Amino acid sequence: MVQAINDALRHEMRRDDRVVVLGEDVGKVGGVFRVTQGLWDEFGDDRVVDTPLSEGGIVGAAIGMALYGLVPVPEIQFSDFIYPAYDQIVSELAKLRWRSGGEYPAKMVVRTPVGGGIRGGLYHSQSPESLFIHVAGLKVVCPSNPQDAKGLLIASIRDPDPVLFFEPKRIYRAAKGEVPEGDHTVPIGKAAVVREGRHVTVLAWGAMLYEAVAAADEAKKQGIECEIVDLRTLWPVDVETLVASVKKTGRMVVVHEAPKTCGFGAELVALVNEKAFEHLEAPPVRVCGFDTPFPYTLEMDYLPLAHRILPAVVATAKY
Amino acid sequence: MVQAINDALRHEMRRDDRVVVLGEDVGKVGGVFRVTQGLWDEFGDDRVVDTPLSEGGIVGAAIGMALYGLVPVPEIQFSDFIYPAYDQIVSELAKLRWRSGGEYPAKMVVRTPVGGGIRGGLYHSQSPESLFIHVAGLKVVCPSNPQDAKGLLIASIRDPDPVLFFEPKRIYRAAKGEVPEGDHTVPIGKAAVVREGRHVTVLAWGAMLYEAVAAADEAKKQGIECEIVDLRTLWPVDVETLVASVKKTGRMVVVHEAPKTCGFGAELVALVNEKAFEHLEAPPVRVCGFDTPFPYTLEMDYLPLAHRILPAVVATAKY
Amino acid sequence: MQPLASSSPPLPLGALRDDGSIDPAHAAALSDELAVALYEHMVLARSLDERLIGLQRDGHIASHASAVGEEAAIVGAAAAMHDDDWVFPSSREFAAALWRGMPLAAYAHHCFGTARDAGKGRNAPDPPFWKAARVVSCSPLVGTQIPHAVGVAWAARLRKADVASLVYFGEGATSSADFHTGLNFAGVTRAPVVALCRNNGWAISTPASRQTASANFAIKAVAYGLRGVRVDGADVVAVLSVVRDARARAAAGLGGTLIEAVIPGVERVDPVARMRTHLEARGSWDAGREARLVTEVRADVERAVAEATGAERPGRETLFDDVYADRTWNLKEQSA
Amino acid sequence: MQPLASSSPPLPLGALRDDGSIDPAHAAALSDELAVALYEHMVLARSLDERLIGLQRDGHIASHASAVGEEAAIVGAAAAMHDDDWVFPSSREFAAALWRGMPLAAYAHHCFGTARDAGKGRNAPDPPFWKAARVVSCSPLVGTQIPHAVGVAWAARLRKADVASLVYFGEGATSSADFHTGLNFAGVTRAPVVALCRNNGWAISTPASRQTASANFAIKAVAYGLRGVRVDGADVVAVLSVVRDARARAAAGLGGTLIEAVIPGVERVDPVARMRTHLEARGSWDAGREARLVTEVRADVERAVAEATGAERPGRETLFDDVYADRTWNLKEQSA
Ligand SMILES: Cc1ncc(C[n+]2csc(CCOP(=O)(O)OP(=O)(O)O)c2C)c(N)n1
Ligand SMILES: Cc1ncc(C[n+]2csc(CCOP(=O)(O)OP(=O)(O)O)c2C)c(N)n1
Ligand SMILES: [Mg+2]
Ligand SMILES: [Mg+2]
Repeated sequence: MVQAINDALRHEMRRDDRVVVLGEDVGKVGGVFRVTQGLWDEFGDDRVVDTPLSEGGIVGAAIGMALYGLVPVPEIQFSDFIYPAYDQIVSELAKLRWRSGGEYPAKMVVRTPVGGGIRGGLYHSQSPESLFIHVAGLKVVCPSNPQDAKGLLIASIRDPDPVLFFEPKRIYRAAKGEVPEGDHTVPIGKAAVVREGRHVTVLAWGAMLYEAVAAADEAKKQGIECEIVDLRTLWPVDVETLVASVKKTGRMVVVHEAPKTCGFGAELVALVNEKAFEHLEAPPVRVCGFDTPFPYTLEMDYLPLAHRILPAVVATAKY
Repeated sequence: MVQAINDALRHEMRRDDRVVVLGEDVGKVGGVFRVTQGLWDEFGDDRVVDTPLSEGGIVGAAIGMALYGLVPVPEIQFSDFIYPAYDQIVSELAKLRWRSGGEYPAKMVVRTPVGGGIRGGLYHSQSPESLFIHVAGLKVVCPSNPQDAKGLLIASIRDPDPVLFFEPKRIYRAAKGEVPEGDHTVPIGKAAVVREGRHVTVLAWGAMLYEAVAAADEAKKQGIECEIVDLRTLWPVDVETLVASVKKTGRMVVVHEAPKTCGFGAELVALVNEKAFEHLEAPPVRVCGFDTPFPYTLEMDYLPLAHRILPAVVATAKY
Repeated sequence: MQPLASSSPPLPLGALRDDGSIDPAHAAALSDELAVALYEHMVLARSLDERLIGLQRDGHIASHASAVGEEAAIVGAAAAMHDDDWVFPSSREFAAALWRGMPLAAYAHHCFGTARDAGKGRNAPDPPFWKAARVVSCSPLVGTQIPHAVGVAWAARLRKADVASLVYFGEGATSSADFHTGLNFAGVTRAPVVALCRNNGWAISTPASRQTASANFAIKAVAYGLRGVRVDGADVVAVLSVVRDARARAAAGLGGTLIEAVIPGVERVDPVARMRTHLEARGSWDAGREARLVTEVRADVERAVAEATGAERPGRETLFDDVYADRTWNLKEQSA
Repeated sequence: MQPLASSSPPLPLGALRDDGSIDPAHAAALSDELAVALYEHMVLARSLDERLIGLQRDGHIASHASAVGEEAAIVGAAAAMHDDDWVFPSSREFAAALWRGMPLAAYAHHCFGTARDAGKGRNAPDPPFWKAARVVSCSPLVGTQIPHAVGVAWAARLRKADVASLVYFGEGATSSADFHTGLNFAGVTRAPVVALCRNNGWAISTPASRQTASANFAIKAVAYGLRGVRVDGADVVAVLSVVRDARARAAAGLGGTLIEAVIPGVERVDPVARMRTHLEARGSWDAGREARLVTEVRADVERAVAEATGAERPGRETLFDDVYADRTWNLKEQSA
């Protein structure tokens, strides 16, 4: 997936010289995960910029660049470090188009690695997506495979609105797959039904998609057919696809790494209530991170892995 | 309500000399809403401190004070200005007890005016509660009347955990009622059933409680009896009371000022699904702020006032 | 406590002398025409300000960030910038927007939040914005606009355009995180930015002495490798001169400047009266012109206020526009 | 570009001379015993560090923030503080915790995240904390601990206790919002804080020259009305002396100090070897003692590592403790 994201950045930077990459250590070394590797060599100091150590400054300055007409793609080194930029993102970036009556949109794509699974502990593992989905004016994307990563990133860069692009770091290298060469976009706002099934809809994204698939494989052995939806875009979520699926199955399980309470899963449950209440044959279930900080040693107990998803799927199917 | 909060602060500051108030303009002038008026005169410069203009600094320094053993009660002048302190609140304050294995808890109460209704526009009207409820380690309180304001604030100051205390500024002066003198606490984590009813449970808090009541009065004329629950503590929410109510009525409407998507209403709907699914006779409905920033001129169109709650209640009751 | 760095003179620079003459070091580029224009604009700003204070007191507008006594700092700086430059106001700089061409009526529509406001009535009054003149939409959040101004200037530098940015803020804003991160980025990128700190001595009720323990505000430039300058903020000619100089240095690639405009307060020095004294000393002004100006300005202000007072409110459906470039499905549902 | 403020000497202060002797200005309070203890502790830190680098490389621990070459700055500063003082580490200061009495094994349990770790295995390695010695639990987030240290010191001052705090951070942290807000609060409150900036020239791959355009890091003190001092960060005696001085001034109500400890890097100057040269010149050290120390330290490190390697993991149910003082209903449900 690292390569696919790198491809997408390079492709867009070649196509459009307004696209600039900035962040901590994104230059010569190519970022701590090497996602921007080689870009500095090709595009130089003016378009691939190592910044001072301030996430607020990175996003704040990028807003200015965007106002001027550039298309900044700032990187936040880990999404756990996005909070110093939270004010600039929610108070400024998200609201600029609206408060200026459409006259001062600030378009950028904030890329940041998300999620657990690399033994990072409290501060290198978080999944803060719902903290941005709640804020009107932002789009939020999270790919689960290299092809989508490339296509969604290119689409995000071309989209007129600010996009938060969460990259599931657990599968940065693990997720493999063919990536189309050259121009390739995946539309923002469209989920993918990665497996059809009759009994339970399972909603997931990013690294947890693979856990959902693993759980579904097990469930299948018990005769339970899961329909797995990879949301891909978290906001605006593809409500049609997910509602259609729940209408078909009557049952839903949503999986995410972030803590359960006020996580995006709650919104998905509420949406399904609003749009498919009569079709629900079982209570929607959330399989999530616990309502605790993210642990170091007990990381694999914390994550909603297949072994936790499976019983939820089975119970929901049998309800 | 301003007076009740002032009472509570004064009471606790007299009782416990570790309690200190700090923030922008909280001293001699007593804050922009005069909530801390007179405290500086009574307790002096060392316990009622005007700080430099930095919310991050206020909370960050207060964390240090709390580590030392004081009980800081920082004020954030408007909750719209809490984002510069977001990193200190979510990354530090909320996680200190946990990450230190219980050895370094940092106890404080962050007070801040919340909500719309004073013609404040985008940046003097927001309701960011769900952005804190999602973060494990914080308690979140929002009173709807002077008596609760006093009792909950005293309880918050004595509670061992960090509390975000949201004060609905629209009713700072409007909300009246007897306030017990002297020591008076209202337990954290307990909702109040402010009106019993058979047909629909209406969940609300803060300033919107009055809108819920007004809508319920109208609904009554149509023969619909609402059970109104004032949550008072948003987190940990009084799940027993609200689930018991929904089990009784089979129907629920939740009202809040914050934008609908990923607001606390979503969590409440999801919780009720988990705990009272079989009792639900109608889809839970959310009557909320829109998924836009908070407007100036159209403020009263934005807020989920009684005229928007009423049709939701009626439709839910008749479902 | 701290000795001053030599780049930051302890006493603010001034240009206007008590007798109305100008220190020759600053006189060079001030034509009669510009001198009169600066004065007229300050009179307009004052008149409008007083009217808005009244409208706010009577509840016709929700709030107003008065700039009485600060007109010289605001107008002088605005006048020093070029047409292609960008201006980032904090809350008190409506006069800068007007100087750059925002019509009076447009500002009135903004204050009243009418349908004809450029911001579609979404913002509480102040600061206004005016796209045609690159006066940017800023929030009332203290300090957040500083990195934006730096980002614009940086982008201009990367694009090799002769464009600078001017950002205004109060001395309270120097305590904000964004002041620090913004100016630190400015130092590192050598972005052509002029950061104008209006030190009026107060942040609401908090005195400058509780805002920071630094010797003054200009000296904070040292922390970012920027130039720091103190100027008399009630002296429009000095501000004009200092900002022009800062802009020229920035454009020449010499980096940004943090300017502390020290505002004595209108009870101590009225910057408008002071400039009138200068115009009189210069022979460009007399009682007749003054009378005409005052009448004209009042009439202009009343016309603008009248226009906005009666104007239509934005329609409810406008709420849902501009959250995104296109309405998302949830906004379509909610707008129904 | 900026001239230096006079409080911040352009060249870092040093105490140890090339011949192993000490500049008499700094020699006064360094007993033989303390000199040896400092050296022994640096040797321990180095040895442990190298072991942890290996453990990290082999995947036994998830990460390790090495302090090789920075021992003098870390240990010297820790040694200058009093027992009642508080210490806030950034990522590289395990040696400060050990100096203050954290047992080696406790640190090993921390790195391995065992059930016997004071943090119950919740944190990735570094920084460790040790409550008994007021070494505080800090996150690896760059800069966030600075206002905490200021808050502790401020509280102590309000309580009229003779307690100061020492906060460590790298030069990269000076760009953070918390550096600014923290030190600005320190200036205003005259909190007795010693802010020790280890300038090792790099923040990951970013050189100090891209971190800021200021002349140096100590000079940033000027922006906060604090004293700024540069010291040779490979000279444990100089660091000790400067931090002691800063602590004394802070305790006397003279306010905080920002100290820039300039780290040349171990390839240029090895602070451990340098101190050994001093001990030898002083006549307090010889080959025999060196050999014994090395053997002893290795054995201690191995014992600690062995103890932690085999230790139990924390039980799953411990996850749900300490989120709050008491488990809330949702945590009770989730722990079931
Ligand atoms: C982040 C933030 N915190 C608090 C406020 C509330 N507030 C509005 S103006 C003000 C004082 C600003 O003082 P200063 O920067 O000196 O500007 P001045 O008003 O003197 O022009 C404060 C605290 C705000 N708008 N934004
Ligand atoms: C807020 C935040 N942003 C980014 C990081 C990632 N990060 C970890 S260490 C580091 C560099 C720190 O440099 P410096 O402050 O000089 O300390 P040093 O590592 O040199 O000791 C960065 C960017 C972080 N931990 N926290
Ligand atoms: Mg001011
Ligand atoms: Mg460094």
